[in-house]
Amino acid sequence: MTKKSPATKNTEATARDARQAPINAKLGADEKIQFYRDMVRIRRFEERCLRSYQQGKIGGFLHLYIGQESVAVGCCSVMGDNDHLITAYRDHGHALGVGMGMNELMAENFGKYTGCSKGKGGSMHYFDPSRHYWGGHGIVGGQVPLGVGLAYGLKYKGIKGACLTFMGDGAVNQGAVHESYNLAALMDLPVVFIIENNGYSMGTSQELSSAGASLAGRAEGYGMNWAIVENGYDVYAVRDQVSAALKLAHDQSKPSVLEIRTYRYRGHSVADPDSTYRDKTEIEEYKRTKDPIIYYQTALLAEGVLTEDIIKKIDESARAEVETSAQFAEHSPYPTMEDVKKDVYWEVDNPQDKKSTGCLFFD
Amino acid sequence: MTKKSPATKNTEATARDARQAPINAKLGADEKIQFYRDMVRIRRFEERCLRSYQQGKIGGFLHLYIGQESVAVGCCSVMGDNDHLITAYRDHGHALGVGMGMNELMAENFGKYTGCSKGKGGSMHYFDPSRHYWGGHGIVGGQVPLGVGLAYGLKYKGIKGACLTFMGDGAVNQGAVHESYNLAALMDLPVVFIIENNGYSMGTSQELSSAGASLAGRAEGYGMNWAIVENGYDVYAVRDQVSAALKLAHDQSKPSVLEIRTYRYRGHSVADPDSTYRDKTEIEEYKRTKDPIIYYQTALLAEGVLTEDIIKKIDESARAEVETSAQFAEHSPYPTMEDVKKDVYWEVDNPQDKKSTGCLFFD
Amino acid sequence: MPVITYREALRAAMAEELDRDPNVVIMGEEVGQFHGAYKVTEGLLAKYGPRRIVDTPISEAGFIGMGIGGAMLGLRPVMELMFFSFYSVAFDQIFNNAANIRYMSGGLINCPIVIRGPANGGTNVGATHSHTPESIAAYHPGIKVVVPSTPYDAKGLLKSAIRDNDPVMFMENTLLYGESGEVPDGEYLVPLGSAKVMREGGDISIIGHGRAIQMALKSADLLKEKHNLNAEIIDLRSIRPLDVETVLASVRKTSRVLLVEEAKPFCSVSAMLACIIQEKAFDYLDAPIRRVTSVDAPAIYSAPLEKEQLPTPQKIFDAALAVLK
Amino acid sequence: MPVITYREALRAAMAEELDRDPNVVIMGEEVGQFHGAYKVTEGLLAKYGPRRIVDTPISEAGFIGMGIGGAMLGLRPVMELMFFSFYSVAFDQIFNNAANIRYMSGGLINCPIVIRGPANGGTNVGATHSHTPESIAAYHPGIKVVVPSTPYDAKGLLKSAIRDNDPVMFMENTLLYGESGEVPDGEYLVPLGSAKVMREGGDISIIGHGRAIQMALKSADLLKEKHNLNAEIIDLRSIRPLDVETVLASVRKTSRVLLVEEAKPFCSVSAMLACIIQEKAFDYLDAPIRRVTSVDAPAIYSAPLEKEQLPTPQKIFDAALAVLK
Ligand SMILES: Cc1ncc(C[n+]2csc(CCOP(=O)(O)OP(=O)(O)O)c2C)c(N)n1
Ligand SMILES: Cc1ncc(C[n+]2csc(CCOP(=O)(O)OP(=O)(O)O)c2C)c(N)n1
Ligand SMILES: [Mg+2]
Ligand SMILES: [Mg+2]
Repeated sequence: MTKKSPATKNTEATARDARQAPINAKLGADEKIQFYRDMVRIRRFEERCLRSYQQGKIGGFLHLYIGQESVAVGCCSVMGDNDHLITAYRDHGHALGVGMGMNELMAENFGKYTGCSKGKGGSMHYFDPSRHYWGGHGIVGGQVPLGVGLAYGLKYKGIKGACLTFMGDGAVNQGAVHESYNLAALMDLPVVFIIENNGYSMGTSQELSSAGASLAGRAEGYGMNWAIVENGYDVYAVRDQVSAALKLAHDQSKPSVLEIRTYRYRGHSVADPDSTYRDKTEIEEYKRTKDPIIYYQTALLAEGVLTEDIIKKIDESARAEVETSAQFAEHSPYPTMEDVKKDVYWEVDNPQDKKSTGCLFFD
Repeated sequence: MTKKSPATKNTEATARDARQAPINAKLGADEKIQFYRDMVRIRRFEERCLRSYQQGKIGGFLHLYIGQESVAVGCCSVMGDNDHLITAYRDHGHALGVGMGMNELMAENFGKYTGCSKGKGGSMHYFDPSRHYWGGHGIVGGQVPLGVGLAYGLKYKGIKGACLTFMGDGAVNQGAVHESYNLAALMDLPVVFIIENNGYSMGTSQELSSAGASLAGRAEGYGMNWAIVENGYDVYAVRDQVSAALKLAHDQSKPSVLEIRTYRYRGHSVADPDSTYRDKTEIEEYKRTKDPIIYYQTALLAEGVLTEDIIKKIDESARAEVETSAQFAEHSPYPTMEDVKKDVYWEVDNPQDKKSTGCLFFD
Repeated sequence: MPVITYREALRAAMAEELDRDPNVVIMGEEVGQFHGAYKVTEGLLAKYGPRRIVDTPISEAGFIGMGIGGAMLGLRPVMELMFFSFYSVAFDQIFNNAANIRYMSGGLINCPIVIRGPANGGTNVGATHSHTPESIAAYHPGIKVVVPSTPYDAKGLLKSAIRDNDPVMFMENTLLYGESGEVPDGEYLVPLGSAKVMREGGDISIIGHGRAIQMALKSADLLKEKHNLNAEIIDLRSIRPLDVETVLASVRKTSRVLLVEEAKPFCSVSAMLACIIQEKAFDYLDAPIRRVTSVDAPAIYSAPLEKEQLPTPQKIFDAALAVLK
Repeated sequence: MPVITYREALRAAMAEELDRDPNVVIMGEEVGQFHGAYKVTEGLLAKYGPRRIVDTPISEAGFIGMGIGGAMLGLRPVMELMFFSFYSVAFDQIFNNAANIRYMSGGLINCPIVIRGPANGGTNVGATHSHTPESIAAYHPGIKVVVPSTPYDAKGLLKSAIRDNDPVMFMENTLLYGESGEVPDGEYLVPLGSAKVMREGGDISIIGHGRAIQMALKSADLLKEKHNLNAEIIDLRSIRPLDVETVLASVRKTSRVLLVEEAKPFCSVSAMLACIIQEKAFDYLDAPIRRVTSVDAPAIYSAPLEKEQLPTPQKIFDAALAVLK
């Protein structure tokens, strides 16, 4: 019996300066600033959500994305017209990344009828199929087969697109993920599995939840390509690797696994204590050296793309946008009791096309 | 993004003559003959089951093990006093391997009260905890977490034993298997996952069901040791590798995955047609060159351990034993309607220790 | 009218819908090359090719979830569970994703998927393979549950299910696959949610679904023969939507009710029916509603016992007499 | 008597049983280092160490199955599902393995496992996290289902469940974790299968379980206050075994029945109770049995609506009056 050497990580691509990668080299200043703006918007949105939560305007779970902004923005920025996205419950960043509006997102968190899901899904369950955004899913790992299905659907319909299927570092240990890997590899489906490895699943570190040398490396057991983006705080690096994975999906209809190393600053959800499993200094150190916004800001300042003035304007406008969304949410109506029974069955919502008879609801 | 080279198979151990392996070198003639006898007994038992099925004495599913005898016998022969075993529905070989009697097995298949499970489990659900035999399980992959739990229990109790946890080549794609791998590796549990790779899951070949270079190789993603027994028809080879895996479990409390290449001669279950997915010549070729009984017989004849006379006697006595078991089953009583509601709750079966009140059964 | 088997009726429904709608795909373990474990999909691969008829590995959570994802994008996957019992490993995908995706998205998404397969006991395969989870599936708002008991209904209901824009659990019966019945050649649909009066009668309403209805019809013969009693037999055909009106109309007529089904008794469909009937037709009832279900234990393997564990014509006959006493 | 919370009562039960029996282990996601998502297991890791208090990865099928395997070998695992809703991914392990292993082995094996966690709505976490699957669990013979509604019962029932030799689903409620009540210091057990008359009354029986009982008690106050009506409130405490006798005794006394529960209405526990009551106490009933359940839709996220989707004292009050009309 042989013990194979631990899977070696692929650092080749990430080692070179991602800014020089073709996908980034061709960027104009406006686009670069847009990525910066998008990250700032996510950050400010999240901070405002936290405040609303503390004010009792938002309840239940609130899983903040602060610290991970470069991942969502980097990934979404390379999505083409036919690409799709699905993720877990830490879904605010991706929603803003695909262009959903803050109003509908904040209103959703408030449980208002003007929310993207009419206040029925909440923070964990954002949806916007028109933007190819398929949720927002609360059951850990449960969205992954759906992502494979979206990729399947694209391929079936002959559309040259792919589905970015996000999961956390804790999610990789769910059975559904393994089944999805095998299906995608077996059927050559255009899916990019993206593991947002922020080091922890709730209070459990990666090493306490996952055996093996790396999370992405498990792809090898299915003959899938894989890579690790060590510096997931660098939006350029994320773009570089994700676009390569998308190309593989588009051109060869091949799935792959991308592990993006990142970090969350807040507790698992805002109500969680954050003291049992990591040191405050760990957080401070990350913030200081790898904060995705500061890192990118510094880079863009050096590139001469950003100026202090633009930075200030972006921040101000993000704050204003966020504030508007909170007002919008605040002044929006709740769903009504009649709404509770809507959106359960398509048929009931579309009585003109109703085919079935009999009783669909009970009491 | 790097595509890693396909996992290389470990053929080192299997390449050398397994007969010389310490575990085999020390065997006496009696023991060697016993393995032969056990394989023959399984074969004859299975053939008799088939006949009983055709006579309408056995119904439902009957998954024959013919062709795979070297696996169960090889594995069971190296189990120590504290080792345990759990398998799927193709479970006759393992049951005989751990020493369960033909009478109780045949009676179980007939649905008789004298069966090992009182006629309640049937062919797929044999049990004998006294022999550390934990089933016989019908849901593909479902037994694998239980095997991990048995290993966990052994470790918890400080018993130096392991659990051989069998599954088929189709089962590896179930989520429960992946979760089990991770748990076992993470917690250093003494379990040996044994994939009996007979090339097909029902009518689906390995290549149509499983992505990746090898089934066992997936273990690597969890940092587990693994190996492939290419010549699973050779009981010596099976013993050699399984005992190494057991040693790892016993001495270091480490799990491992062993893929044993084998072949089934009959359809998936006896009622299945066997014509849509493989060629008769494939079966004939295997029988001719790799039949585990003939292969071992030839080896033992060459070793001078077996003689034609002994072979004949073994066969006769196996046939007699099988016949007796069929008679036993035939003349045993069925369970009664009262039995239907027994063995549902421990408490109901042990009224002297019953603690709960209220109604447990309904109508 | 042509006489075909329940199996052929299902196959014809799939073939017609495959012809009609390019978004229909058939998916599951062994549905293609192997022709289906119970041969329901036999010949479809040859006719429609591997793009439409898709063999999957043994990964129910994975491939059912994949079907749901495809359905979200507009496909109409018809997923075979080799045994409906195997829903146990895909439970989360079915009852969190398929059932809730429309609701949680505020109506932005719908999920036109059919999950079909045999859900019955009586085939000597033991507890793990003999689940009858109509009640469990129908518990979940967002899900529809259909149980055909004749070839005619099998075809008409499956076609309706495939065209339905909501997720439909379509529960068949291995013991009915070989049963024959009249099925018209041309296209027809049986709407979900309409029960069928299989036999009219004024003395007692015997209501149920699935193969238990075949048992009930036999017991009705016995009741007529031995006691000149006329039982009205109602096949629900669909559990959700449920044809409460047809049920209540019969109850108002007969005032005596016996419910039959193959499932276990606790919180089963017949329990729900009893609850509805006593609430909506309280004043019409002349006697307690009784039930014949499976004997409350995991499905036993032993063939003769398993037969007795399930509803039988004799048990239904006896229970009917008890209701009428 | 000391007053402690429901959460503390659960913790005390576990601690006492950990002390008493070396085969008891606590297992689940975040139960150790993180002190449990809802802090039920807080402090246990420090006291009992990682051999007895085991953190698991997010692999419910895997670790629940592991617990079942351990139980087969004689351990008494107490498994936490962070939300009981996550049973959906472990469904097969629970309802095929834990439920059936004794039966399929002809009684050779038993499975003394407890699976516990909160099973309730009302916490603003949406449909996927708000399942109340008492009926689904209890449908399965081989399984026991317990639902404590007070700190006293939480402790006494959990201790009984841990000592029970059969698999017990122990369904808690996050909204009750912080509720306080009197709990004696010393050891006591509440047997599974005994309902509790929470309040005596002769006008109507209001029967249910879980947090709905707290709502019912409030509605009883209203009934008394506004109409001088005396409702008898019965907390089932245990769904399987079910204390049918206590239920029927109350029904025979009041002749009017209202059933309450947090689950959805279709094939739920109250449906089963209605079925049993109409059968066994038909002649005592003066009016149809009615129910108050959750509104029949997936759990809505929006907080004010979710509150109204669940049973409320007002709804129970109104329904009681309807029964009494
Ligand atoms: C099946 C299931 N089990 C457990 C949970 C509870 N839970 C929610 S998030 C989470 C941690 C997931 O961590 P990870 O995948 O790393 O994602 P992150 O929160 O770090 O983004 C857990 C245990 C759940 N929602 N679903
Ligand atoms: C969850 C589940 N899905 C499907 C089946 C039906 N089924 C039984 S055996 C089998 C093939 C398994 O093949 P493999 O694991 O290779 O074992 P083998 O039969 O070759 O021993 C299938 C699909 C099942 N029993 N359980
Ligand atoms: Mg994480
Ligand atoms: Mg196989």
